[in-house]
Amino acid sequence: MISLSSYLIVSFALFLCGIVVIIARKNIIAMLLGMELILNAGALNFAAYTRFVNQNLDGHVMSLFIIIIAAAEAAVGLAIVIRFFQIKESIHIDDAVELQS
Amino acid sequence: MNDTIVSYLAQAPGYSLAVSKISEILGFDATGLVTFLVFGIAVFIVVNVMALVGGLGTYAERKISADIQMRQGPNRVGPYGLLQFLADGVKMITKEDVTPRDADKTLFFVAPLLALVGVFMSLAVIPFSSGFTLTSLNIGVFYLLGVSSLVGVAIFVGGYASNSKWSMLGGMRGASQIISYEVPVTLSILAVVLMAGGLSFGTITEAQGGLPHQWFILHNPFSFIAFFVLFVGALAEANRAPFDLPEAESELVSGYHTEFTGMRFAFFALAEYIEVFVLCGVCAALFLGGYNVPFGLGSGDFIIKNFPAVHPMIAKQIGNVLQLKVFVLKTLALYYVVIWIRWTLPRLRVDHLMTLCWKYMTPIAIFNLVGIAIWIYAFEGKSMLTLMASALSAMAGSGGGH
Amino acid sequence: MSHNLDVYMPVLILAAFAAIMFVGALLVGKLLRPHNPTELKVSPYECGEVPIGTAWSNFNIRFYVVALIFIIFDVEGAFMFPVAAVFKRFVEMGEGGPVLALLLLFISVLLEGISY
Amino acid sequence: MFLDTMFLLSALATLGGALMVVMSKNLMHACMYLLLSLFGVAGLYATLGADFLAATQLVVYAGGVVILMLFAIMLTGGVEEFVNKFGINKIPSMGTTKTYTIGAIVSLIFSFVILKTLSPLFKNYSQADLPPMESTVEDIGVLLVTDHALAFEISSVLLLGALIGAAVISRPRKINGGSK
Repeated sequence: MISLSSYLIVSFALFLCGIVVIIARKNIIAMLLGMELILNAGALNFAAYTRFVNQNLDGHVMSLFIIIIAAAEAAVGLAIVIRFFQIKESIHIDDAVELQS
Repeated sequence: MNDTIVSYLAQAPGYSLAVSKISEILGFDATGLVTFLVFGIAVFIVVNVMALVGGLGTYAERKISADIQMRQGPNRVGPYGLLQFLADGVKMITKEDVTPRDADKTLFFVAPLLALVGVFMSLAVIPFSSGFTLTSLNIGVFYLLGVSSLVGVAIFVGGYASNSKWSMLGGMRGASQIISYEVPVTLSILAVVLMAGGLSFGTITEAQGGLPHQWFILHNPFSFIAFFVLFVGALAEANRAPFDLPEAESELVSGYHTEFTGMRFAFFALAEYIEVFVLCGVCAALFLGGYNVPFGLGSGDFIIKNFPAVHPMIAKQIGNVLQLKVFVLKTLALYYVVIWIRWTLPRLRVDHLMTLCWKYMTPIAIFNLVGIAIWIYAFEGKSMLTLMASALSAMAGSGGGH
Repeated sequence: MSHNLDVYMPVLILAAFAAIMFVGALLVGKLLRPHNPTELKVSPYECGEVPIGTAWSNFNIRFYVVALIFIIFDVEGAFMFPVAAVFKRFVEMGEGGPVLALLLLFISVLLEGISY
Repeated sequence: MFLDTMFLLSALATLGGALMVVMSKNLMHACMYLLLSLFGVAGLYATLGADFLAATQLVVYAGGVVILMLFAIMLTGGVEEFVNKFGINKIPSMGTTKTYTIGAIVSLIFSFVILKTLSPLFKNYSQADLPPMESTVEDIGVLLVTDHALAFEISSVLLLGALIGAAVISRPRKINGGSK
């Protein structure tokens, strides 16, 4: 009953949720939450393909790297948000417009 | 690998028979159902014993502190006040459940639940004996690290949800303390994994032996230090004195659970006491030989060899019970030390706490890790005492030759 | 193969048990305990003083830096666990040297971070 | 049997958490739902036989990222000025109807595109002859020090860079040019 497609559907829905969060939210931290969802969807796909298509574990290693990159991204991203907040006293994305010069 | 209590029971001849009987009666394959039931019963037993241990922990704490301070301690309820924790429980459950006006209601509900779930989930991998382990996941230690970090989230959320300044400060401090002490703990556990060559508690315990010289604590000089790093880190993770800053009653009233009343507070306290037990158990399993019983008593070999009349299955059971006893004994000894430390040492200051963690314990832990890696590489995983013994025998041999 | 998955069953059962226990105790307690909140009782405890403002305010940035270092170490730990698990095997095969070098390189990079 | 149950529970947790991250008006609650969702993903990994990935997910996300998020929320929230009043129920910056509409449209487009291009994939592989699940920790460890050794080392450099970079960015700069 459970096949590759069920995992793909779950991962796809996760990805869509992440997209909606990133687009709909105007709060930088909330957008970072959405980013985490998207990265998770990607890592889940790697693991699912590893299980159902070929059983070598390179996919797992790839997922591991994705998780690590997500953690690093969250660390740096949140640091930027905090720095931004110290300067502008706001974490609204529209206030960050001037970052793109 | 991946031993569970079900796979242990399945070795018994009656198990598959019973399963097939039940399948016949119910008319479908009952393997899954029986597995579920066995797990359910085992979980029920473990949780109740743990709740009892938690309750007795509060009692022991008071009694030992009273002993250290030359007082009487609780002595009214039951013999020697043994039933004090039941009285406390009844008191807790009949207390009014106050939710502060400005609190975040949802998170106020979620926080103790998270703490409880995190601690209970960590119970799943505690190796009580070679047979009675709920599940010996092959990622055991790592899983434990992940699940126990839920408690940090719970403490933070608890502090946040109360919307009280004391709670917030306590929660903030508690979370940062737990996460910073998780670093030396992780590194020390990594050292153990290096020595054992596996992540599951089963592998780690089997890599040690029953007698103290086979334990990892005496494996080499670095692991001796690593044990103390792990123990101190565990103390800090469980918010025990001298690291109980998040709930320093002289500074922060009661820390993150200032605003929690009645059962919610009781669950926080229960989670804390069970966590202390879990961490002591982890220390015992990783460094003190876990459930290993000396002289082959644990696996039943000794009994089988010397008393052939005893059925091997029964001998195995006796061995298992002995293992259980040894494990619990080690854990409780550590538990006693924890309580003893609490009533002996004063509390640290918050900046000292962070300095201790980042400037001393983490470098020491990294140093240990490197040392153990080099040790294993140089001596091919032999322990210090084995090397000494072989050196001694070599010397004796050369001395005899002269 | 579902048999192999059974090892996760106790985890789920324990989590469910914790939730049931918590909710159950709260529900049972609801029947037993008094409930009469007053204005004073539900205000946050500040030693009898009337609280000023909310507690959800700015905090020291140092907490964040601690969390930051922690997460980096956590991730490195996650990376080193599988390597540590196979290290002994490599040593027994007589190929411990390169792995040890890799591990030491990894740890030295980590040490740079902490010394920073 | 149990595989199905576990998959359903995990998928439910994942998708429910993700949906609530989308819907929730409170950043703190959104973070908690994210935690639920990540736990669900860990469960999915477990059903896929990727036990080490599941544990890593727990350790890195439940322990690390979520706490980091919570800290960041606490550090940026609570200033009672214009838009950023977090923790209080009305948070203007959490998105308006307009942005949600745009998000919905974009997600619809995305789903059409992806379903169109990937629909053959959804049918193919069935769970006919899957090997039993094995412990992946050792194999991942071997892979990390053999095939992926370079990536292993580079990732440590990446993490070092992230650590130093983030520490520099978020360092309090009250004293100008202070060494530490």
